[in-house]
Amino acid sequence: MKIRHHYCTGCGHGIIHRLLCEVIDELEIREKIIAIAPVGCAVFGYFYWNFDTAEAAHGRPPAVAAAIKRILPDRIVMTYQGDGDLAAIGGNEMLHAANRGDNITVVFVNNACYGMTGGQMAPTTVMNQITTTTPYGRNIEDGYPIKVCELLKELEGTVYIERTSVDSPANIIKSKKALKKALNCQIEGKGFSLVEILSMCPVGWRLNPQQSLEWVNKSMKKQFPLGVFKDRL
Amino acid sequence: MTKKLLKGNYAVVEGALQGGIDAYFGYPITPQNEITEYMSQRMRAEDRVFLQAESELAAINMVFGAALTGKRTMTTSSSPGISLMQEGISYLAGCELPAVIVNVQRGGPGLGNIDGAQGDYFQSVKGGGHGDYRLLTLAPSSVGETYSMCRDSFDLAFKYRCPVLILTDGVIGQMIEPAEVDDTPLKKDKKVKDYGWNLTGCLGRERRVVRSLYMKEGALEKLNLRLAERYEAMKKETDWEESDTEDASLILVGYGTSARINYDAARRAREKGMKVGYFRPKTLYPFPSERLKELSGKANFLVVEMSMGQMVEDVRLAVSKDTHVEFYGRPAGGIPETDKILEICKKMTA
Amino acid sequence: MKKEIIISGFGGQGVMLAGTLLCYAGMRASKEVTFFPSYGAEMRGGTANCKVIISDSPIGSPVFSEADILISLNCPSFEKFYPSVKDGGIVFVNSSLFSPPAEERSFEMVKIPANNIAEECGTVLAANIVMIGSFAKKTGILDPETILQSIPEALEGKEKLWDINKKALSAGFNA
Amino acid sequence: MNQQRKKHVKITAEYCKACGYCIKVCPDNALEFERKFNSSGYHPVKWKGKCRMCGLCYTVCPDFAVEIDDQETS
Repeated sequence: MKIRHHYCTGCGHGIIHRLLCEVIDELEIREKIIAIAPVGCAVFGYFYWNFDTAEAAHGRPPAVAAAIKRILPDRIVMTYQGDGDLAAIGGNEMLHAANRGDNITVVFVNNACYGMTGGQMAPTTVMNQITTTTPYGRNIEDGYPIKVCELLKELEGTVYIERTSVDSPANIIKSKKALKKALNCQIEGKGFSLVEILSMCPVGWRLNPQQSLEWVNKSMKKQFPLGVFKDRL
Repeated sequence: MTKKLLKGNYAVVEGALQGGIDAYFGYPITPQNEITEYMSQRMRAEDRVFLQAESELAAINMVFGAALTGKRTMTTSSSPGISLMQEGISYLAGCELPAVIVNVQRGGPGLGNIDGAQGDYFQSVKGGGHGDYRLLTLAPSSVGETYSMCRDSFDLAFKYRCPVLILTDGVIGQMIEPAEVDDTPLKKDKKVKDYGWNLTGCLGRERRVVRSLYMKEGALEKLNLRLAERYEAMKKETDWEESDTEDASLILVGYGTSARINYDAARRAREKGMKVGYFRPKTLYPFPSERLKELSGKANFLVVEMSMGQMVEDVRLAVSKDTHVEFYGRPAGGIPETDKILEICKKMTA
Repeated sequence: MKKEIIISGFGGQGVMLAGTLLCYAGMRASKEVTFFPSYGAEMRGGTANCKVIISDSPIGSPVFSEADILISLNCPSFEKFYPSVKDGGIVFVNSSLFSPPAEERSFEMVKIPANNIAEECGTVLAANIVMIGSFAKKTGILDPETILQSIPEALEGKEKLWDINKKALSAGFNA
Repeated sequence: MNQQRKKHVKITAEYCKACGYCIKVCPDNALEFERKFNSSGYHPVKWKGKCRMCGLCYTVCPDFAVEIDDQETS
């Protein structure tokens, strides 16, 4: 990848983009993948991806992807979504695509806040976390952080669900493996796969990049433990 | 062509199949449930894609996905469901994707009722969703026309790369009457065509991006100008039906079900010796304004709608200044009464 | 000729089938026809009704407020619709289930013990077709032979029911 | 081993946004911020030269700024 991207300093999207592109090349599926970009920071993902991509309305990528996959079952269909897109406004689409067992791959980037709009509370904002709309820290009145992997693993339709992070070289390598496994799950026709990746948003969190790595490790992982939640491969 | 007794909602399905539909997505809502039900049966029998979505929101976005691939796709709903779909319709317009949407109108606002109504005219032809876009809007007034418009709408959608809306209502959807249907066997085209804009995976070509977000200065304006050009070009699709307008001093104007009522009223008025004509727009966007303007020199107009007056505004905009345009309507499931129309005709032709 | 007909009863009495049968027969007789049902919530358990128009010239609205003919399979639907019957119209009532009091209004009332006749034919479910038989005889709008020929169309895929309905039609016609 | 010695860490200073992730993970202390700014106003990271070529800096870089180059170094 030879391009300067628009993401902020220390943002995890760049790492995840690179992992995805590496995996897609290694699996030799670049010419048959159709990706759906979310509304959120990664809406411009297609600036850096050299494969067919479409923007969907906020939250709707799983519905769009489900239709594409049903029409072109031999193509690889992937959505790339943030926590607002997937877990808030698009909660229903995510839930039902997973429940139908649509043979698509969802890359879910969880950075515990709304990055693009300036760091407001996300459904995955952790308890006591300060955001621009939880100035005193998220408390019970704001609701609890939503655990997507834990939720989806219970559904009959899901095949492979894993949560990883990109806060250390070891976890980055694990993330890459997880992405590869998820796309392979689709290639083999097994069914719905999702990889949730805990990612840094230093700007949204009002931390420096170093501190943000620390924060993923200390605060986010407590709320969102890493691991394979479902593997029916 | 064969004459077949057909329900309006079934005509949507048979017409769409004849028009080469590849994928249907929908969510049940009265009074169009027969479409979703019958689609599930016919589409699977014909080896095409059918999926009952989890909501109208999902349905229209599935249509968006199907349209991305360059396939012929459709969703159907009724008023409240169509409101929910407006977001997706705006995205279809912004991404220049072809799709067909059928609105079997019912009473509103809100949950309203399930009776046939015409309260969604503004929503259909003046926007509905956000942004500066138009829908090519067709208004059938019979079961046969529902069939043929659904059949032909896919070609129109692809011709203009825009969503086409078929605006019908509970009365036409639920009624049964003989309709002319094609005898030709259904076309089966499983091939993935390349139109130069659809996404199929970038094998053997440059990758493509379909989007409606344009942040670069002037880029979005360019898109809008391109769309506007297309909406202008659409005007050659303008279509209407008229009878007894030559010598008429009063012309009844209505679309869909209210046009059928006008048809009865105009005939009865003629029997009573009143010089009453009949005019029915078949396309609501583009609207047959020019023809109405021509007619307005000689006649006044009575617009009848199953609403409190929506299309009447377009008629008023179309006609010459000194033309008298009256309105009679009944909203939310009320059926305009022929006697009442005749009463107004009498006053206006006196 | 243009006849506006209401067929009414409660859900399950075959009101819609009776209406579509008239349409098929009307079409077979080269007449213009429309059918408009009540639908939705009313379909399940409540009253059901449909409006049928048979005409020699093109039909405008399939919906009308005054009927020439009412075919009423039960009492509640009779009470609901008889006020909309035109003067000089005809009302068919299922006298197995109810017997309306004499009315001052000037429409003709034809009383048919449809349930009893249908039961004799083999199933009470055919009461609707018995009424159609009576309708054919009384009004002469449609030839009973034409209606008979239309039964397989109206009951497409339900071959088992053809004979019993044909029997019910004849029984209603001859009642 | 000979081949490895030929590799070098190439940093595209213009892409670097100075998050410092690579410096944090480097086991050989082989990276540091430059004093000068790049055109975006960041102090980009510089490779000091000697390291075991583990590639962790490439792994963690979010900005596509680090490459492990196979070309021989002078």
